[in-house]
Amino acid sequence: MNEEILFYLFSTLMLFGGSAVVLSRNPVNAALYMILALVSLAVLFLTLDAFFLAALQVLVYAGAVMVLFLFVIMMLDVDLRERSRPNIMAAALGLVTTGAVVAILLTWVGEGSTIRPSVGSVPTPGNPLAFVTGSKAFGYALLTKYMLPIQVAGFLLLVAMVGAILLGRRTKLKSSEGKDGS
Amino acid sequence: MDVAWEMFLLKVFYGILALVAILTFAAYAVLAERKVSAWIQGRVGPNRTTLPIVGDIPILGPFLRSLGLFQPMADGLKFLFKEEMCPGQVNRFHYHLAPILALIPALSVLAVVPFGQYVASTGADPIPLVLADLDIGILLIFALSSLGVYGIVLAGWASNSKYPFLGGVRASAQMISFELAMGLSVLPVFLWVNEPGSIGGLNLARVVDWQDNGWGMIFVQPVSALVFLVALFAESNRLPFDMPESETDLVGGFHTEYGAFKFGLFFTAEYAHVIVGSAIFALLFLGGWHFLPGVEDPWPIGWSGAALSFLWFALKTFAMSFLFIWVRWTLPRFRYDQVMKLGWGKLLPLALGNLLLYAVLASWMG
Amino acid sequence: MDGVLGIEEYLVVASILFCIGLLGVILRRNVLLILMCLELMLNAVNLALVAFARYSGNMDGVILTFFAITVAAAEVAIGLAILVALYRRRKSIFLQDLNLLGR
Amino acid sequence: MAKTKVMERKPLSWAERTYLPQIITGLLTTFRNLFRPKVTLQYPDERPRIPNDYRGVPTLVKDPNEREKCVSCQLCEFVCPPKAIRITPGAISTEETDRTHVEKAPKEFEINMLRCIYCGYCEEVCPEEAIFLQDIYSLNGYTREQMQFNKEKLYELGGVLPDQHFKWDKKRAAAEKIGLGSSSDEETEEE
Repeated sequence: MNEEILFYLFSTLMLFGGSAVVLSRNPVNAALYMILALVSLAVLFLTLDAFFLAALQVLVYAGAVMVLFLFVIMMLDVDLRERSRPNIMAAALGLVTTGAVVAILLTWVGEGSTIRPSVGSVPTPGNPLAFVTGSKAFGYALLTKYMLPIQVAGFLLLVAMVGAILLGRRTKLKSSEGKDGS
Repeated sequence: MDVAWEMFLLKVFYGILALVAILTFAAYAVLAERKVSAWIQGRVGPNRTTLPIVGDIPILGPFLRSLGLFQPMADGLKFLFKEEMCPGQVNRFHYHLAPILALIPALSVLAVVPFGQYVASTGADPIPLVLADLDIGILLIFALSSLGVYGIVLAGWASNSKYPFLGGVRASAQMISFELAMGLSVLPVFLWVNEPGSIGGLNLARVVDWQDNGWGMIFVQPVSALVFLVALFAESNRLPFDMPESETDLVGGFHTEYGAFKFGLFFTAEYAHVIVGSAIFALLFLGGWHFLPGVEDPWPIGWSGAALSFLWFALKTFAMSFLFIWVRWTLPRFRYDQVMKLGWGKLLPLALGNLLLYAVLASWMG
Repeated sequence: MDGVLGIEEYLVVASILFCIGLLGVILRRNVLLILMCLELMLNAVNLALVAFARYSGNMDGVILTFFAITVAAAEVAIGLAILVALYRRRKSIFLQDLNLLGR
Repeated sequence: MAKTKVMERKPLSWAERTYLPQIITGLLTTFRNLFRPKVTLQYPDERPRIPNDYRGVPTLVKDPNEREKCVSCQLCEFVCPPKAIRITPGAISTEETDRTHVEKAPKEFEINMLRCIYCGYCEEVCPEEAIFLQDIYSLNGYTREQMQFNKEKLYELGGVLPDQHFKWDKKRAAAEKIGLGSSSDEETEEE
């Protein structure tokens, strides 16, 4: 009952936020609507009993990624409004496709409605990778079945950090041509 | 259904109670800030405001007046009744949105902060007093408090004026820089608390339970406590790191263009951050509501014990808030590049090394 | 709290969000906004993954979402760094100004 | 040429580079300050002690017999650096029999307190000791006109200065000795 209300409320908010991102002329507005969409998505995660992920979503996406976006928008403080008109053909085609996909999906709704399996809060020794609300299963899964992926993800983050620092450097690497700009 | 409805109403009631409490604490934190700064500088501080009836009680009234205890009410009324100014150059919608966005995360963090324990007479395990006893407590706190920066960034941007803008940009950069160190400094604590075989999780109350002998986590992990404290100062934009509003180089920083009630909201948010931050530090490192080191908790069974444990915890929180204020009136402000260098160059490696050390220690001790 | 909500509701919402993101990528000319719309699409997929995980009672989808969030954070950091570098060179972040061929 | 001694800054020790000992000593200093006596004066309730030679608002004073001392010589007007003083000279009316032996008294004496810089030159230069800088330190008003002090206001502020000269009596005595009776012209160096 409560979950249903939450679901409809926040999925509406999320879709509204998403469309506003696409439609807004001002990038700062777009970033704000994006935050709205991301936080609403976190609430949808909550309705799915994925509490850890919801917190992570807010922390990483809404808290860090969007701050980065806002930081860059402010740093490149230029007139970021769109100047050229969007491609009408592409827009029409996209809208038609979107409408078709949504229509197809909507015909499915309610048919053979899936019942949610009930979940515990801590993983059982028998099935340690079952879906649970507690965060212990996360650690368990990450350090057993997903040991390699998490190492790769860590390495990826390191590479991303090095890459971002290199790309963000103001000075040119080749110093033989003398200084240009600052 | 009826029981569920009652539970819901009870939760709403507790939530409102907590909000009222935190807003009062924030108002009195402002008073504490003014009084402590005055005493440190050899001044007297606010001692003029008085109430008609309470202030007229022979000895008590003047004493309360000299402590400035009525000042927060006057300040609040002033913020309420001042004219709402809106400068002409601002981006109106965002300008009005920003203070609200700044206050909401600061207050909503409160939901997962435990503030005491209730021991039932049946001899069951003590129940932590908390609005939402979540498994992901500390993560949610980090998540929500990281949203607080949007208020500042938005205020800086919407003011459409150069100093607030610089303040906003600084706030966003500082937030990203110190959040990492903060998260890493808390990890060893949870590593230590969640020994194998335990339920596991990021619950704050469990950290407090672990410290039930009264010895705070700060004795076990002093480096974590230090890094967390420094990051806390940076995240709540308090003085050695108050880059977003460093009044000597940025006028008023992000709230230069704000006045009246909107400024009041920013102000309240800052002090709510300070109090919640102190509470979290007290929970994680100072043993929460547990009594002195080596002394068994003297709290009696039942609600009186719960109240006492809350008072003891509040005392610790206020002591931490006093530290915040004390540091503010002692240390000079860092330069902006120094803040960044400290965040990325010193705190982050320190927190990483600390995490590694405790990970090795934990695995070595089994 | 047995679900009245079926998995289809979540999937519909996720796919609508995905389509919105896709439309944004197609229509917008601003690289910043295109990045944002990409994030929207990623998030739609995340929602679907979590819904699948919840309804199958399996942790895998959630873990995958966790990795998706990690990768997205890395992607945004790199993307924005490229964007800033690009802006320094071209003084513009609009796609039509970045097009070197066929001008 | 003075020899400059170049001081080498000592490299910071490891403990100093962590800032922590310095922060802790700083904190201790401020903590000690918390309990020091307060130095603030509760101003409207407590008043500061004014030193005797305090230079406050310039005022005109009367002698112990409640008589005007100023003879409108205009020296103060001349010496006043910001030109705050304006004197309209006038004769003493013949009704005041006890000092008709003095030829002049100010008809109007104005000090613009907004211009006055409290330098005290007027007091220093006054040959009759008629103008004094008194200990009034919180002077205020609502309009510019209110800060333009005329003769009545200046006498009201100045009041009677209990000096022991009794100048007019001496002058009258001197005049009577010569036999001039009431009006005297040349007897001015009686100080």
